[in-house]
Amino acid sequence: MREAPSPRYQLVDSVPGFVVVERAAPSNQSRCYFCAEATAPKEAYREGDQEWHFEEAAQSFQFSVRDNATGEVARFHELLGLLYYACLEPGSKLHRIGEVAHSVGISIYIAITYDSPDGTPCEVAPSKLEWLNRAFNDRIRTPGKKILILPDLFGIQEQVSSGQIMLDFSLTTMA
Amino acid sequence: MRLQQIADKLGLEKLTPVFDQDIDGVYISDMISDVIANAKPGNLLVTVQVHANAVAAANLVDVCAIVLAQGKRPSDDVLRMAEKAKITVLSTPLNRWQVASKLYEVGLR
Amino acid sequence: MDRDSLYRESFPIKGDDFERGGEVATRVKGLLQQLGLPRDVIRRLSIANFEAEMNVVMYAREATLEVLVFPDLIRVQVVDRGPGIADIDWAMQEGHSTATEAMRARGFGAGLGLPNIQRNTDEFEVKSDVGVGTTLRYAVHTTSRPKEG
Amino acid sequence: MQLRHVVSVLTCEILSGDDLLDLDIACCFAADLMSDVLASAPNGALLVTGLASSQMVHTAEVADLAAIVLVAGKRPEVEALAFARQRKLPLLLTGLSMFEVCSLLSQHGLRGAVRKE
Repeated sequence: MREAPSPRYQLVDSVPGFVVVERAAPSNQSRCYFCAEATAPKEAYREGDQEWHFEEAAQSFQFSVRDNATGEVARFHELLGLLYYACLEPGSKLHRIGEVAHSVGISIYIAITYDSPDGTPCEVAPSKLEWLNRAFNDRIRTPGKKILILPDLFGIQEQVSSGQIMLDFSLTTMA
Repeated sequence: MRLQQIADKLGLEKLTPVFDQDIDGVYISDMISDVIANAKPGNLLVTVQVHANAVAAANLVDVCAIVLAQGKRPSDDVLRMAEKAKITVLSTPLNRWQVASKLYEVGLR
Repeated sequence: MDRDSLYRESFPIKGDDFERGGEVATRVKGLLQQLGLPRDVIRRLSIANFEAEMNVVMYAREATLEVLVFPDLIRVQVVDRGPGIADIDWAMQEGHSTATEAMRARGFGAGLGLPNIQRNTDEFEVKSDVGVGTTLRYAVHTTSRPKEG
Repeated sequence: MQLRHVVSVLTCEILSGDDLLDLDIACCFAADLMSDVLASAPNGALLVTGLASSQMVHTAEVADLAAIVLVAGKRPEVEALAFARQRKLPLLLTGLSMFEVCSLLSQHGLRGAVRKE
Protein backbone atom coordinates (compact mmCIF):
# COMPACT_ATOMS: atom_id res chain seq x y z
CA MET A 1 0.00 0.00 0.00
CA ARG A 2 1.27 3.47 -0.79
CA GLU A 3 1.86 5.72 2.18
CA ALA A 4 -0.21 8.85 1.84
CA PRO A 5 1.61 12.07 2.72
CA SER A 6 0.88 13.04 6.29
CA PRO A 7 -2.02 15.53 6.24
CA ARG A 8 -1.80 18.84 8.04
CA TYR A 9 -5.16 18.50 9.75
CA GLN A 10 -6.02 15.14 11.24
CA LEU A 11 -8.83 13.51 13.19
CA VAL A 12 -7.32 12.44 16.51
CA ASP A 13 -8.31 11.28 20.01
CA SER A 14 -11.34 9.34 18.91
CA VAL A 15 -13.44 8.52 21.98
CA PRO A 16 -16.14 5.88 21.57
CA GLY A 17 -19.46 6.36 23.28
CA PHE A 18 -23.17 6.71 22.75
CA VAL A 19 -25.61 9.25 21.49
CA VAL A 20 -28.40 9.13 24.03
CA VAL A 21 -31.85 10.41 23.12
CA GLU A 22 -34.09 11.19 26.07
CA ARG A 23 -37.62 12.52 26.41
CA ALA A 24 -39.23 14.51 29.19
CA ALA A 25 -42.60 13.97 30.79
CA PRO A 26 -44.99 15.69 30.84
CA SER A 27 -43.64 18.20 28.27
CA ASN A 28 -42.72 15.47 25.72
CA GLN A 29 -39.63 17.56 24.87
CA SER A 30 -36.75 15.55 23.46
CA ARG A 31 -33.00 16.17 23.58
CA CYS A 32 -29.80 14.27 23.01
CA TYR A 33 -26.32 14.21 24.45
CA PHE A 34 -23.07 12.29 24.12
CA CYS A 35 -22.07 9.79 26.75
CA ALA A 36 -18.52 8.45 26.83
CA GLU A 37 -19.29 5.96 29.60
CA ALA A 38 -18.92 2.26 28.91
CA THR A 39 -22.68 1.91 29.28
CA ALA A 40 -25.39 4.34 28.25
CA PRO A 41 -27.30 5.41 31.39
CA LYS A 42 -30.90 4.29 31.17
CA GLU A 43 -32.30 5.46 34.53
CA ALA A 44 -34.93 8.18 34.54
CA TYR A 45 -34.13 11.35 36.50
CA ARG A 46 -35.90 14.54 37.53
CA GLU A 47 -34.93 18.02 36.50
CA GLY A 48 -37.24 20.70 37.82
CA ASP A 49 -40.80 19.66 37.07
CA GLN A 50 -39.72 17.34 34.24
CA GLU A 51 -38.82 13.68 34.40
CA TRP A 52 -36.37 12.62 31.71
CA HIS A 53 -36.63 9.10 30.31
CA PHE A 54 -34.13 7.23 28.21
CA GLU A 55 -35.48 6.71 24.72
CA GLU A 56 -32.77 5.43 22.44
CA ALA A 57 -28.97 5.12 22.20
CA ALA A 58 -26.69 4.75 19.21
CA GLN A 59 -23.02 3.89 19.13
CA SER A 60 -20.99 6.90 18.10
CA PHE A 61 -17.70 8.64 18.77
CA GLN A 62 -16.24 12.03 19.44
CA PHE A 63 -12.99 13.28 18.12
CA SER A 64 -10.60 16.18 17.97
CA VAL A 65 -8.88 17.74 15.01
CA ARG A 66 -5.17 18.43 15.33
CA ASP A 67 -3.26 20.95 13.28
CA ASN A 68 0.01 19.07 12.80
CA ALA A 69 1.79 22.28 11.84
CA THR A 70 1.15 24.03 15.15
CA GLY A 71 0.18 21.13 17.41
CA GLU A 72 -3.09 22.88 18.29
CA VAL A 73 -6.07 20.64 18.98
CA ALA A 74 -9.80 21.43 18.78
CA ARG A 75 -12.33 19.06 20.32
CA PHE A 76 -15.70 18.64 18.62
CA HIS A 77 -17.80 17.84 21.66
CA GLU A 78 -20.79 19.72 20.21
CA LEU A 79 -20.92 17.67 17.01
CA LEU A 80 -23.61 14.99 16.93
CA GLY A 81 -23.25 13.90 13.35
CA LEU A 82 -23.15 15.00 9.75
CA LEU A 83 -26.07 15.13 7.38
CA TYR A 84 -25.41 14.62 3.67
CA TYR A 85 -27.57 16.89 1.56
CA ALA A 86 -28.62 13.98 -0.66
CA CYS A 87 -30.28 12.31 2.32
CA LEU A 88 -32.81 15.15 2.41
CA GLU A 89 -36.13 15.33 0.60
CA PRO A 90 -35.55 16.08 -3.12
CA GLY A 91 -36.86 19.53 -3.88
CA SER A 92 -36.20 20.87 -0.38
CA LYS A 93 -34.13 24.04 -0.21
CA LEU A 94 -30.97 22.43 1.01
CA HIS A 95 -31.26 19.52 -1.38
CA ARG A 96 -31.46 21.96 -4.25
CA ILE A 97 -28.51 23.98 -2.97
CA GLY A 98 -26.59 20.73 -2.51
CA GLU A 99 -27.32 19.68 -6.09
CA VAL A 100 -25.91 22.94 -7.41
CA ALA A 101 -22.77 22.53 -5.31
CA HIS A 102 -22.52 18.88 -6.34
CA SER A 103 -22.43 19.82 -10.00
CA VAL A 104 -19.16 21.65 -9.37
CA GLY A 105 -17.72 18.83 -7.26
CA ILE A 106 -18.61 20.08 -3.79
CA SER A 107 -20.29 17.65 -1.39
CA ILE A 108 -22.33 19.54 1.20
CA TYR A 109 -22.76 18.14 4.69
CA ILE A 110 -24.53 19.89 7.55
CA ALA A 111 -23.02 19.73 11.03
CA ILE A 112 -25.81 18.57 13.31
CA THR A 113 -25.09 19.36 16.94
CA TYR A 114 -26.03 18.08 20.36
CA ASP A 115 -28.65 19.90 22.36
CA SER A 116 -27.71 22.31 25.11
CA PRO A 117 -29.48 21.66 28.43
CA ASP A 118 -32.37 23.94 27.45
CA GLY A 119 -33.02 21.79 24.39
CA THR A 120 -31.76 24.22 21.76
CA PRO A 121 -29.00 23.03 19.42
CA CYS A 122 -25.40 23.89 20.30
CA GLU A 123 -23.44 25.79 17.67
CA VAL A 124 -20.08 24.98 16.15
CA ALA A 125 -17.86 28.06 15.98
CA PRO A 126 -16.95 29.06 12.39
CA SER A 127 -13.23 28.73 13.13
CA LYS A 128 -13.75 25.15 14.29
CA LEU A 129 -15.83 24.33 11.22
CA GLU A 130 -12.95 25.48 9.09
CA TRP A 131 -10.69 22.98 10.84
CA LEU A 132 -13.27 20.24 10.38
CA ASN A 133 -13.50 21.05 6.69
CA ARG A 134 -9.76 21.00 6.31
CA ALA A 135 -9.45 17.70 8.19
CA PHE A 136 -11.86 15.98 5.82
CA ASN A 137 -10.59 17.71 2.70
CA ASP A 138 -7.01 16.79 3.55
CA ARG A 139 -8.06 13.14 3.27
CA ILE A 140 -9.74 13.45 -0.11
CA ARG A 141 -7.73 12.02 -2.98
CA THR A 142 -10.26 12.27 -5.83
CA PRO A 143 -9.13 15.23 -7.95
CA GLY A 144 -11.56 18.12 -7.97
CA LYS A 145 -13.67 16.72 -5.14
CA LYS A 146 -14.35 18.87 -2.13
CA ILE A 147 -16.22 18.46 1.12
CA LEU A 148 -18.07 21.46 2.53
CA ILE A 149 -19.37 21.03 6.06
CA LEU A 150 -21.74 23.83 6.95
CA PRO A 151 -23.44 24.83 10.14
CA ASP A 152 -27.20 24.55 10.15
CA LEU A 153 -27.93 27.85 8.43
CA PHE A 154 -31.15 26.44 7.16
CA GLY A 155 -32.93 25.42 10.33
CA ILE A 156 -33.13 21.81 9.26
CA GLN A 157 -32.01 20.34 12.57
CA GLU A 158 -35.54 20.35 13.89
CA GLN A 159 -36.91 18.71 10.75
CA VAL A 160 -34.56 15.77 10.30
CA SER A 161 -34.80 12.32 11.78
CA SER A 162 -31.95 10.43 13.34
CA GLY A 163 -32.00 8.10 10.35
CA GLN A 164 -30.92 10.96 8.09
CA ILE A 165 -27.94 11.86 10.25
CA MET A 166 -24.88 9.67 9.98
CA LEU A 167 -25.23 7.67 13.18
CA ASP A 168 -25.29 4.02 14.06
CA PHE A 169 -28.89 3.72 15.08
CA SER A 170 -30.58 0.33 14.64
CA LEU A 171 -27.32 -1.64 14.62
CA THR A 172 -28.53 -3.78 17.42
CA THR A 173 -32.03 -4.42 16.18
CA MET A 174 -32.59 -8.14 16.36
CA ALA A 175 -35.30 -8.27 13.74
CA MET B 1 -4.63 -2.74 -7.93
CA ARG B 2 -7.46 -1.33 -10.01
CA LEU B 3 -11.10 -1.54 -8.99
CA GLN B 4 -12.16 -3.04 -12.32
CA GLN B 5 -9.61 -5.86 -11.92
CA ILE B 6 -10.92 -6.70 -8.45
CA ALA B 7 -14.51 -6.65 -9.65
CA ASP B 8 -13.61 -9.08 -12.44
CA LYS B 9 -11.49 -11.39 -10.27
CA LEU B 10 -14.13 -11.73 -7.57
CA GLY B 11 -17.03 -11.77 -10.02
CA LEU B 12 -18.71 -8.85 -8.27
CA GLU B 13 -22.04 -7.68 -9.61
CA LYS B 14 -22.00 -4.04 -10.68
CA LEU B 15 -24.95 -2.12 -9.29
CA THR B 16 -23.57 1.18 -10.59
CA PRO B 17 -21.07 1.88 -13.39
CA VAL B 18 -17.49 1.21 -12.30
CA PHE B 19 -15.57 4.42 -11.62
CA ASP B 20 -12.23 2.73 -12.09
CA GLN B 21 -9.32 3.77 -9.88
CA ASP B 22 -6.55 2.36 -7.72
CA ILE B 23 -7.60 0.64 -4.54
CA ASP B 24 -5.63 1.48 -1.42
CA GLY B 25 -6.55 -1.13 1.15
CA VAL B 26 -9.76 -2.57 2.49
CA TYR B 27 -12.03 -1.48 5.31
CA ILE B 28 -14.79 -3.72 6.61
CA SER B 29 -17.54 -2.28 8.77
CA ASP B 30 -21.27 -1.81 8.98
CA MET B 31 -20.90 1.09 11.39
CA ILE B 32 -21.14 4.59 9.99
CA SER B 33 -19.12 6.07 12.86
CA ASP B 34 -16.32 3.58 12.23
CA VAL B 35 -16.23 4.41 8.54
CA ILE B 36 -15.98 8.14 9.25
CA ALA B 37 -13.30 7.69 11.90
CA ASN B 38 -11.18 4.97 10.37
CA ALA B 39 -11.76 4.26 6.69
CA LYS B 40 -9.12 5.80 4.43
CA PRO B 41 -9.41 7.46 1.03
CA GLY B 42 -9.12 4.87 -1.69
CA ASN B 43 -10.23 2.04 0.59
CA LEU B 44 -12.63 -0.58 -0.64
CA LEU B 45 -15.47 -0.52 1.88
CA VAL B 46 -16.97 -3.96 2.51
CA THR B 47 -20.30 -3.83 4.32
CA VAL B 48 -23.86 -5.08 4.49
CA GLN B 49 -25.05 -1.57 5.32
CA VAL B 50 -27.39 -0.49 2.51
CA HIS B 51 -28.68 2.68 4.19
CA ALA B 52 -28.19 6.00 2.36
CA ASN B 53 -25.86 7.01 5.17
CA ALA B 54 -23.36 4.37 4.06
CA VAL B 55 -23.04 6.28 0.78
CA ALA B 56 -22.94 9.59 2.66
CA ALA B 57 -20.06 8.36 4.83
CA ALA B 58 -18.27 6.72 1.89
CA ASN B 59 -18.41 10.02 0.03
CA LEU B 60 -17.21 11.97 3.07
CA VAL B 61 -14.03 9.92 3.47
CA ASP B 62 -13.60 9.37 -0.28
CA VAL B 63 -13.54 5.57 -0.29
CA CYS B 64 -13.20 4.21 -3.80
CA ALA B 65 -16.09 1.75 -3.81
CA ILE B 66 -18.62 -0.09 -1.69
CA VAL B 67 -18.79 -3.88 -1.85
CA LEU B 68 -22.06 -5.16 -0.45
CA ALA B 69 -21.67 -8.61 1.03
CA GLN B 70 -24.29 -11.33 1.41
CA GLY B 71 -26.13 -10.25 -1.71
CA LYS B 72 -27.40 -7.03 -0.14
CA ARG B 73 -28.97 -4.51 -2.49
CA PRO B 74 -29.77 -0.93 -1.64
CA SER B 75 -32.86 0.86 -2.90
CA ASP B 76 -32.70 2.52 -6.32
CA ASP B 77 -32.61 5.92 -4.59
CA VAL B 78 -29.47 4.97 -2.72
CA LEU B 79 -27.86 3.61 -5.90
CA ARG B 80 -28.64 6.84 -7.72
CA MET B 81 -27.09 8.78 -4.85
CA ALA B 82 -23.94 6.66 -5.06
CA GLU B 83 -23.66 6.96 -8.81
CA LYS B 84 -24.05 10.69 -8.57
CA ALA B 85 -21.26 10.87 -6.01
CA LYS B 86 -19.18 8.67 -8.35
CA ILE B 87 -18.99 5.88 -5.82
CA THR B 88 -19.04 2.43 -7.36
CA VAL B 89 -21.40 -0.05 -5.71
CA LEU B 90 -20.71 -3.75 -6.20
CA SER B 91 -22.52 -6.74 -4.78
CA THR B 92 -21.58 -10.32 -3.98
CA PRO B 93 -23.35 -13.28 -2.41
CA LEU B 94 -20.18 -13.95 -0.36
CA ASN B 95 -20.13 -12.88 3.28
CA ARG B 96 -17.62 -10.38 4.63
CA TRP B 97 -15.25 -13.06 5.81
CA GLN B 98 -15.15 -14.67 2.38
CA VAL B 99 -14.73 -11.31 0.65
CA ALA B 100 -11.85 -10.48 2.98
CA SER B 101 -10.14 -13.81 2.29
CA LYS B 102 -10.47 -13.39 -1.46
CA LEU B 103 -9.28 -9.80 -1.44
CA TYR B 104 -6.27 -10.91 0.57
CA GLU B 105 -5.63 -13.77 -1.86
CA VAL B 106 -5.57 -11.42 -4.84
CA GLY B 107 -3.07 -9.25 -3.04
CA LEU B 108 -4.90 -6.41 -1.31
CA ARG B 109 -3.54 -5.40 2.07
CA MET C 1 -29.23 54.19 0.18
CA ASP C 2 -31.97 56.74 0.71
CA ARG C 3 -31.89 56.63 4.52
CA ASP C 4 -29.46 55.79 7.26
CA SER C 5 -29.14 52.31 8.61
CA LEU C 6 -29.10 51.55 12.35
CA TYR C 7 -26.10 49.35 11.90
CA ARG C 8 -23.91 48.12 9.10
CA GLU C 9 -21.13 45.60 8.84
CA SER C 10 -19.04 44.37 5.92
CA PHE C 11 -17.73 40.87 5.43
CA PRO C 12 -15.07 40.06 2.83
CA ILE C 13 -15.52 36.83 0.83
CA LYS C 14 -12.62 35.24 -1.00
CA GLY C 15 -13.17 33.30 -4.21
CA ASP C 16 -12.08 29.67 -4.41
CA ASP C 17 -11.75 29.30 -0.63
CA PHE C 18 -14.05 26.31 -0.38
CA GLU C 19 -13.31 25.27 3.13
CA ARG C 20 -14.49 28.61 4.39
CA GLY C 21 -17.55 28.60 2.17
CA GLY C 22 -20.49 29.38 4.39
CA GLU C 23 -18.39 31.22 6.93
CA VAL C 24 -19.76 34.63 6.10
CA ALA C 25 -23.36 33.38 6.08
CA THR C 26 -22.62 31.82 9.48
CA ARG C 27 -21.21 35.02 10.91
CA VAL C 28 -24.11 37.04 9.57
CA LYS C 29 -26.52 34.54 11.07
CA GLY C 30 -24.86 35.13 14.45
CA LEU C 31 -25.31 38.86 13.99
CA LEU C 32 -28.99 38.44 13.07
CA GLN C 33 -29.51 36.23 16.11
CA GLN C 34 -28.01 38.92 18.34
CA LEU C 35 -30.52 41.35 16.87
CA GLY C 36 -33.25 39.03 18.08
CA LEU C 37 -34.91 38.70 14.68
CA PRO C 38 -37.65 36.12 14.07
CA ARG C 39 -36.37 32.69 13.17
CA ASP C 40 -37.99 32.74 9.73
CA VAL C 41 -36.30 36.03 8.84
CA ILE C 42 -32.94 34.64 9.93
CA ARG C 43 -33.48 31.46 7.94
CA ARG C 44 -34.49 33.24 4.73
CA LEU C 45 -31.59 35.67 4.95
CA SER C 46 -29.17 32.86 5.77
CA ILE C 47 -30.19 30.92 2.68
CA ALA C 48 -29.87 34.01 0.49
CA ASN C 49 -26.50 34.89 2.03
CA PHE C 50 -25.21 31.37 1.63
CA GLU C 51 -26.25 31.28 -2.04
CA ALA C 52 -24.59 34.63 -2.64
CA GLU C 53 -21.46 33.54 -0.80
CA MET C 54 -21.23 30.30 -2.75
CA ASN C 55 -21.60 32.18 -6.02
CA VAL C 56 -18.53 34.17 -5.06
CA VAL C 57 -16.62 31.14 -3.81
CA MET C 58 -17.33 29.23 -7.02
CA TYR C 59 -17.08 31.88 -9.65
CA ALA C 60 -15.69 35.20 -8.52
CA ARG C 61 -12.31 36.32 -7.28
CA GLU C 62 -13.49 38.23 -4.26
CA ALA C 63 -16.44 40.13 -2.93
CA THR C 64 -17.79 42.12 -0.06
CA LEU C 65 -21.05 41.24 1.59
CA GLU C 66 -22.51 44.16 3.48
CA VAL C 67 -25.37 43.87 5.93
CA LEU C 68 -27.45 46.96 6.67
CA VAL C 69 -29.94 46.90 9.50
CA PHE C 70 -33.02 49.12 9.30
CA PRO C 71 -35.94 49.29 11.74
CA ASP C 72 -38.21 47.33 9.43
CA LEU C 73 -35.85 45.43 7.12
CA ILE C 74 -32.43 43.88 6.69
CA ARG C 75 -30.69 44.81 3.49
CA VAL C 76 -27.74 42.91 2.04
CA GLN C 77 -25.46 44.04 -0.74
CA VAL C 78 -22.94 41.71 -2.36
CA VAL C 79 -20.43 43.30 -4.70
CA ASP C 80 -18.07 40.92 -6.44
CA ARG C 81 -15.17 41.22 -8.81
CA GLY C 82 -15.64 38.38 -11.23
CA PRO C 83 -16.77 37.32 -14.67
CA GLY C 84 -20.18 38.94 -14.43
CA ILE C 85 -23.42 37.64 -15.91
CA ALA C 86 -24.02 38.13 -19.62
CA ASP C 87 -27.75 37.42 -19.66
CA ILE C 88 -29.41 38.06 -16.33
CA ASP C 89 -32.89 37.16 -17.56
CA TRP C 90 -31.63 33.76 -18.61
CA ALA C 91 -29.78 33.22 -15.34
CA MET C 92 -32.91 34.15 -13.42
CA GLN C 93 -35.00 31.47 -15.07
CA GLU C 94 -35.95 28.59 -12.82
CA GLY C 95 -34.27 25.41 -13.90
CA HIS C 96 -31.27 27.22 -15.25
CA SER C 97 -30.08 27.60 -11.70
CA THR C 98 -28.92 24.00 -11.59
CA ALA C 99 -27.75 23.72 -15.21
CA THR C 100 -24.26 24.83 -14.30
CA GLU C 101 -22.49 22.92 -17.06
CA ALA C 102 -24.67 24.62 -19.65
CA MET C 103 -24.25 27.91 -17.91
CA ARG C 104 -20.52 27.67 -17.87
CA ALA C 105 -20.50 26.61 -21.50
CA ARG C 106 -22.43 29.76 -22.29
CA GLY C 107 -20.03 31.88 -20.32
CA PHE C 108 -22.20 32.54 -17.33
CA GLY C 109 -20.33 32.95 -14.11
CA ALA C 110 -22.51 33.90 -11.22
CA GLY C 111 -26.26 33.69 -11.30
CA LEU C 112 -26.22 30.19 -10.01
CA GLY C 113 -28.53 30.54 -7.07
CA LEU C 114 -30.19 33.78 -8.10
CA PRO C 115 -33.75 32.47 -8.33
CA ASN C 116 -33.35 30.99 -4.87
CA ILE C 117 -32.14 34.27 -3.46
CA GLN C 118 -35.12 35.99 -5.02
CA ARG C 119 -37.52 33.40 -3.63
CA ASN C 120 -36.24 33.90 -0.11
CA THR C 121 -36.20 37.67 -0.07
CA ASP C 122 -38.76 40.47 -0.30
CA GLU C 123 -36.69 42.75 -2.51
CA PHE C 124 -34.16 41.62 -5.05
CA GLU C 125 -32.03 43.35 -7.63
CA VAL C 126 -29.05 42.25 -9.70
CA LYS C 127 -26.71 44.31 -11.84
CA SER C 128 -23.79 42.96 -13.74
CA ASP C 129 -21.01 44.05 -16.06
CA VAL C 130 -19.36 41.25 -17.99
CA GLY C 131 -15.68 41.07 -17.11
CA VAL C 132 -16.08 43.45 -14.17
CA GLY C 133 -18.42 41.91 -11.65
CA THR C 134 -21.89 41.53 -10.25
CA THR C 135 -23.80 43.44 -7.59
CA LEU C 136 -26.65 41.76 -5.76
CA ARG C 137 -28.98 43.70 -3.52
CA TYR C 138 -31.68 42.01 -1.55
CA ALA C 139 -33.73 42.64 1.56
CA VAL C 140 -36.00 40.81 3.94
CA HIS C 141 -38.69 42.70 5.82
CA THR C 142 -38.74 42.12 9.53
CA THR C 143 -42.24 41.94 10.89
CA SER C 144 -41.17 42.91 14.39
CA ARG C 145 -38.91 45.81 15.21
CA PRO C 146 -35.36 44.67 15.98
CA LYS C 147 -34.46 44.73 19.64
CA GLU C 148 -31.81 47.10 20.99
CA GLY C 149 -28.24 45.82 21.03
CA MET D 1 -8.16 -23.87 15.06
CA GLN D 2 -7.87 -23.55 18.81
CA LEU D 3 -8.87 -20.31 20.46
CA ARG D 4 -5.32 -19.89 21.85
CA HIS D 5 -4.12 -19.89 18.25
CA VAL D 6 -6.55 -17.07 17.42
CA VAL D 7 -5.23 -15.16 20.42
CA SER D 8 -1.63 -15.49 19.26
CA VAL D 9 -2.33 -14.74 15.59
CA LEU D 10 -4.24 -11.55 16.47
CA THR D 11 -2.27 -10.69 19.63
CA CYS D 12 -5.49 -10.45 21.57
CA GLU D 13 -6.17 -9.22 25.05
CA ILE D 14 -8.36 -11.81 26.77
CA LEU D 15 -11.19 -10.16 28.72
CA SER D 16 -13.21 -13.28 29.33
CA GLY D 17 -12.57 -17.02 28.92
CA ASP D 18 -8.85 -17.32 29.67
CA ASP D 19 -9.62 -20.86 30.89
CA LEU D 20 -11.32 -21.75 27.58
CA LEU D 21 -8.39 -21.36 25.22
CA ASP D 22 -8.51 -25.05 24.23
CA LEU D 23 -11.86 -24.39 22.58
CA ASP D 24 -11.90 -25.45 18.96
CA ILE D 25 -13.15 -22.83 16.52
CA ALA D 26 -14.87 -24.31 13.49
CA CYS D 27 -15.45 -21.19 11.46
CA CYS D 28 -15.72 -17.45 11.59
CA PHE D 29 -18.39 -14.78 10.98
CA ALA D 30 -17.72 -11.05 10.69
CA ALA D 31 -20.55 -8.58 11.35
CA ASP D 32 -21.60 -5.40 13.11
CA LEU D 33 -25.31 -5.71 12.50
CA MET D 34 -26.75 -8.09 15.01
CA SER D 35 -29.78 -8.95 12.90
CA ASP D 36 -27.29 -10.20 10.38
CA VAL D 37 -25.59 -12.45 12.95
CA LEU D 38 -28.92 -13.95 13.91
CA ALA D 39 -29.86 -14.52 10.29
CA SER D 40 -26.59 -15.89 8.98
CA ALA D 41 -24.02 -16.93 11.60
CA PRO D 42 -23.76 -20.71 12.13
CA ASN D 43 -23.54 -21.95 15.71
CA GLY D 44 -20.04 -22.53 16.99
CA ALA D 45 -18.66 -19.65 14.90
CA LEU D 46 -16.17 -17.06 16.11
CA LEU D 47 -17.84 -13.63 15.85
CA VAL D 48 -15.62 -10.80 14.60
CA THR D 49 -17.35 -7.50 15.35
CA GLY D 50 -16.89 -3.80 16.02
CA LEU D 51 -20.07 -3.55 18.09
CA ALA D 52 -19.18 -2.96 21.72
CA SER D 53 -22.64 -2.90 23.27
CA SER D 54 -24.20 -5.65 25.35
CA GLN D 55 -26.37 -6.68 22.37
CA MET D 56 -23.19 -8.16 20.95
CA VAL D 57 -22.90 -10.74 23.73
CA HIS D 58 -26.64 -11.32 23.93
CA THR D 59 -26.74 -12.04 20.22
CA ALA D 60 -23.72 -14.36 20.45
CA GLU D 61 -25.48 -16.23 23.25
CA VAL D 62 -28.76 -16.52 21.35
CA ALA D 63 -27.00 -17.65 18.16
CA ASP D 64 -24.85 -20.08 20.18
CA LEU D 65 -21.54 -18.70 18.94
CA ALA D 66 -18.22 -19.95 20.34
CA ALA D 67 -16.39 -16.71 21.06
CA ILE D 68 -16.15 -13.02 20.18
CA VAL D 69 -13.29 -10.90 18.87
CA LEU D 70 -13.87 -7.16 19.26
CA VAL D 71 -11.83 -5.32 16.62
CA ALA D 72 -10.12 -1.96 16.20
CA GLY D 73 -9.20 -1.53 19.85
CA LYS D 74 -12.78 -1.07 21.05
CA ARG D 75 -13.66 -1.75 24.69
CA PRO D 76 -16.91 -3.54 25.46
CA GLU D 77 -19.68 -2.11 27.59
CA VAL D 78 -19.34 -3.05 31.27
CA GLU D 79 -22.57 -5.05 31.13
CA ALA D 80 -21.35 -6.88 28.04
CA LEU D 81 -18.20 -8.00 29.80
CA ALA D 82 -20.06 -9.10 32.93
CA PHE D 83 -22.48 -11.09 30.80
CA ALA D 84 -19.66 -12.75 28.82
CA ARG D 85 -17.87 -13.77 32.01
CA GLN D 86 -21.03 -15.09 33.57
CA ARG D 87 -21.92 -17.19 30.52
CA LYS D 88 -18.33 -18.35 29.99
CA LEU D 89 -18.26 -16.73 26.58
CA PRO D 90 -14.70 -15.89 25.52
CA LEU D 91 -14.34 -12.20 24.69
CA LEU D 92 -11.10 -11.12 23.01
CA LEU D 93 -9.88 -7.67 22.03
CA THR D 94 -7.55 -6.77 19.19
CA GLY D 95 -6.26 -3.54 17.78
CA LEU D 96 -6.45 -4.93 14.26
CA SER D 97 -9.17 -3.92 11.83
CA MET D 98 -11.90 -6.29 10.72
CA PHE D 99 -10.18 -6.81 7.38
CA GLU D 100 -6.87 -7.60 9.04
CA VAL D 101 -8.54 -10.06 11.41
CA CYS D 102 -10.41 -11.81 8.61
CA SER D 103 -7.47 -12.01 6.25
CA LEU D 104 -4.99 -13.11 8.93
CA LEU D 105 -7.24 -15.84 10.28
CA SER D 106 -8.08 -17.13 6.83
CA GLN D 107 -4.38 -17.18 5.99
CA HIS D 108 -3.90 -19.35 9.06
CA GLY D 109 -6.49 -21.76 7.78
CA LEU D 110 -9.66 -20.75 9.58
CA ARG D 111 -12.72 -21.17 7.37
CA GLY D 112 -15.44 -18.65 6.84
CA ALA D 113 -18.98 -19.55 7.73
CA VAL D 114 -20.96 -21.22 5.00
CA ARG D 115 -24.11 -19.21 4.63
CA LYS D 116 -27.11 -20.57 6.44
CA GLU D 117 -30.18 -20.70 4.25
